[in-house]
Amino acid sequence: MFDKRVQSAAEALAGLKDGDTVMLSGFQRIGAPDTLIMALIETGVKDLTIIANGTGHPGSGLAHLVEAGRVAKVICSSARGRGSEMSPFEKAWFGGKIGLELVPQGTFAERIRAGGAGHAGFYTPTAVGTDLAAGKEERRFGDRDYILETALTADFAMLRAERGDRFGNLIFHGSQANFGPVMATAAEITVAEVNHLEESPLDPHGVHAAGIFVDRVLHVPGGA
Amino acid sequence: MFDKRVQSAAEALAGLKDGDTVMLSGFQRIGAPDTLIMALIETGVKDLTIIANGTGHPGSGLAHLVEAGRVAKVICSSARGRGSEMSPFEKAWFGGKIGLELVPQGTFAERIRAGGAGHAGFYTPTAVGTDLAAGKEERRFGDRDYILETALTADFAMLRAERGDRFGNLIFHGSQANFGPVMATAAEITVAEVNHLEESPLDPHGVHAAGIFVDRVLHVPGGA
Amino acid sequence: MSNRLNRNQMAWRAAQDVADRSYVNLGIGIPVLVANYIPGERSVMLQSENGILGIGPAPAKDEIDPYFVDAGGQHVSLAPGGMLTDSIGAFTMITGGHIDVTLLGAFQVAGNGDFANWNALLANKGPLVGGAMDLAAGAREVRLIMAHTTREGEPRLVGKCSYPLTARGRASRIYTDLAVVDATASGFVVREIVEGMSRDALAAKSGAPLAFADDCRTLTAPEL
Amino acid sequence: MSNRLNRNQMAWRAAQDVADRSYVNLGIGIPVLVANYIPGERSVMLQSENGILGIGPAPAKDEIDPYFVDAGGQHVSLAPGGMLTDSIGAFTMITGGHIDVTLLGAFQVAGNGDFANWNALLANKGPLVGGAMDLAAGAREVRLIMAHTTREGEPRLVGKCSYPLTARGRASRIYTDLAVVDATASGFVVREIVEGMSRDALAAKSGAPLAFADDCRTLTAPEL
Repeated sequence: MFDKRVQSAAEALAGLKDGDTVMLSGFQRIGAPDTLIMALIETGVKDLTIIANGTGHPGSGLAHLVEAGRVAKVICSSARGRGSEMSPFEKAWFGGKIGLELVPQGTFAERIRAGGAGHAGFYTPTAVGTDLAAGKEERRFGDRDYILETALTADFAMLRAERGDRFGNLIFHGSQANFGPVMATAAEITVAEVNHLEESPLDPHGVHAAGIFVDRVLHVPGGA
Repeated sequence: MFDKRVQSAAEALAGLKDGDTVMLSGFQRIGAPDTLIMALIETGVKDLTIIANGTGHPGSGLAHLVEAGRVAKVICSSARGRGSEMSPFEKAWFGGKIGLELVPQGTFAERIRAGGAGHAGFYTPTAVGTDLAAGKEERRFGDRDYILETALTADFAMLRAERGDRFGNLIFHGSQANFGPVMATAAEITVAEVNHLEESPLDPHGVHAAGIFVDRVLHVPGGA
Repeated sequence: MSNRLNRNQMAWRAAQDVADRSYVNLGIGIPVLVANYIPGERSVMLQSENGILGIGPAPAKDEIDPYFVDAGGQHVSLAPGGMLTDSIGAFTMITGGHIDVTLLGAFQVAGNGDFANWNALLANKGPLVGGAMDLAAGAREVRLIMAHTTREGEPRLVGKCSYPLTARGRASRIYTDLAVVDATASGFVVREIVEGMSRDALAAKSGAPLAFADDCRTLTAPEL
Repeated sequence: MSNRLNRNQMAWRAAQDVADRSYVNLGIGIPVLVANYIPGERSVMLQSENGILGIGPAPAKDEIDPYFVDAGGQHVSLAPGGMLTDSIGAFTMITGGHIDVTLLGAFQVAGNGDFANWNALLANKGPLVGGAMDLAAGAREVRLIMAHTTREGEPRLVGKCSYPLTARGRASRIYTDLAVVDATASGFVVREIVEGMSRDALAAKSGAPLAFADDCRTLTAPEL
C-alpha cells in the first residue's frame, strides 16, 4: 500500500548524511520547511550544500542552520540579509567560511527543473553579457545570444505544503508553492511537511505536486 | 477591462494567414479544438505548418484540414493512421505532398515549453543513438550522452479546455490538458474553445493555464 | 511441443516482477495486459504519458467519463491517489527517472540492451514514435515483452538490431513466449525457459549467443 | 530650483505609460508604488515572480492571508481573475516574453540600454540578484525608475555602467526625478524635462550625451 506518511521529523530525515546536497523550498519565508530544518540541525549533519532561493531570513530555520556552521555552500538567488546587521550567511561568507553560487532566480528554478526532468542543461537569454555568465558557454540561436545553464539535483528536497495525502500528493496555498513543486522532482528523496494531512486522496485535478515525486509526508500543523 | 471572450470562431481566428505555424492541442482526440479547426478550414488559409502530437484521427478536424490540402508540414510524434486504410496524412506524405518532422513525444512537449519560456534549446537523453538524433548535436555531460533539441514556437495555438473565464484562465478535465497548457505559452496568439465559459473568475488555485498566455476564449459547448 | 506462453501468460509473467509501491508505465499491446495480473497485495501506480498518474480498472460502460483515456486511447478510470497533469508533467516523470519500470513491446532486442520498437518500416504506414524513446531513455528500468521470433520464425533476440533503434543499451529484461532473458554487459543471459524446450532449441530461435544463468529455471504460467 | 519629482510623482509618471490590459511586473522600491497611480479606467494584471499573477490592493489588517506575499515580502491580496502558480510558472511568464512591461529600479543606465541594478558592491552585504536578470532579459519592455543622480550628485545616466550589468541593451525608457529619457540605438533621447531645469543643466547632471526629442515636453506630476 502506498503510505508515505512518517511519524516524526527524524523519520522524515532518515538517510541524510554529511556532505549531502539539500534543496529547501520557500520564498520570503512562505513555504519554508522550518520544522524539518530545525530537525536537520538536531541530527548534527554537516558540510551540506544548500539549494534555496535565499540564505535565510532572520530567525528562519535556514539562518539557524547556517549559523550552526553546517553549511559548506549555498546556491541561491539572494545572499543578502535584511536590515543593517549582517546575516549569519554574510558573516560566514565574508569570513571565508562558506561558499556561494549566485544564480538568477528564473535560471535557478529552471536548473532545478532540468534536474527533475532529466535534462542536462538549457540555453537561456538571462544573464547574457553579465558577471553571472562568467565561464558559461555563450551561443547564438537566431538573432539572440544565450548561455548554457546546467541541471541541479539533490540528495534531499524539503518542502512545506498546505495539504498532503498518503500517496504524497501535495496542494499549496497562496504564494506558498514557489520552489516546492519543482524541487520535489529533482531530489533522490523528497520530504514534505504539511499543515493538513488528509485521510482521503486530494482532488486529482487540483494536485500541484504529484505523489510520484514525494517520498515522505510529515504532519506539521501551523503556517506558512 | 480584461475580456478575452470572442463571439465567433471567425473572430477567434482573426489574423491567421497563409504560411502560419499553428499548434493544435489534443491527444487521442481528447482536448482537440475541432470547432476551431473546422472554422480554420473555412477561412481558406493554406501552407500551414502544424505542430500537433498526431496527424489527425479519422474524422477529426486535423484529418479534414490535411485532406483539404492546407498543410505544408506537420511536426508531431505520430504520423500513423488507424486501421488498414491510409490516413489523409499518409496519402499526402507518401505522395510527396506534405512535409514531416517526427519528434519523440516528450521532446515534442519540451521543445514547446522551451519556446514558451524563452529558452533556445535543451539537452535531453531521449533519442540519443537513434535515427531521430540525426543531424543533432550530441554532447556528454557527466557520464551520459545528450542531444540538443531546439525550441518550437507558433503564430497561433488552438486549444480545447473544459472551463474558461474572461481573463483567459483555463481549467482542463481528465486527460484533456495534455499539450494545451504548454502550447498556450508558445504562440503569438493563443485561442481556446471551452465547454463552459464562466461568468466569474475561475478558482485561482486550480487554474491549469494562466490567462496571461491566452488571448481569446470561445464558448463551444460539448465535449471532449 | 513446448509450453509456449500466450499473450496473457507473458503479461502474467512480467507482472510477477512488478514491485509493490512502484510507478509503472505500460506500453500498448501486450504490456497493458500486465495491469490485469499484478499480484493483488501489491500497490502499483500506473502512469500514462498523456497526463494520468494512477490509471484504475477499465470503467463499466455506464461509468465511462469520455475525458479519461490512456495513451492507447482506451477509456480508463482513475485509481485512488491518482492525479491528472499535462504532457509536461507526464514527461517530467518519464525523462526525469521517476518511473520505476516501463514495460514495452519491441520488434528486436540485442544482447547489450539496444532495442527497436518504434519503426517497423511498414509500407504505406507513417512513422509513429510517441513516447517510446522518452520512456526508453528515462525510465529507471526498461523491460520488454515480445514474441521470441517473428511469425516467420526469424529471431527477435539478435546480435544487432536491423530495425531503427529506440534506445541504446536500455533494455534490461525480456519476457518472451519461450523464456525470460536478461540483457547484460556480456550479452543475453537466460533466466527461465519454458518446459519442453531445450537450451539448444532456444538458442536456435535466437540470433545471438545465449548464456544460461546458473539458477536457470522453468518458465511457467497459470492457464490464462 | 527645478520642480524635481518625489518618489510618488516618479511612480505616477511611470504609471501613465502603463497600457490598458497589460501584464506588468513591478520591482521593489519606487516601482511597486506605480500600482497606486495606474489610471482607474485601465485594467492591469500585476505579476510577482514568486508565483502570483494578479496582485490586488494591500489587504486591510483583518483581511491578511499570511500565505499571500509578493516578491518584496509585502502582504498582498489577489485581484479578480488572478491565479497562483509556482516559480516555474512565474518565470515561464517572465523569460518567455509574456510580461508586457517590467518597471525596475537601477543604479546606472547607459544610453544604449545597458543597465545595472543588482549589485551595488556594498561592503558587508551579500549579493542579491533575485529575478532582476530574468525580468531584464525576458520582459517585452524594460523601463527604469531611478533618481537622475546619486546623493552625491554623480550621474546615473552614463556612457558605460561601472556597476555590474543586469542586462545589455534592454532598458528602453528611464523615469527620473528630472526627466523622462529613452535609451535608443543612438543614445539617450530626452522626452520630458521638469519645469525650471534647462537642457544644459540636465546635461550637466548626466554622464553621457543627451539628445532632445523634437517634441520634448515639460515633465509635470500632480502633488503626491
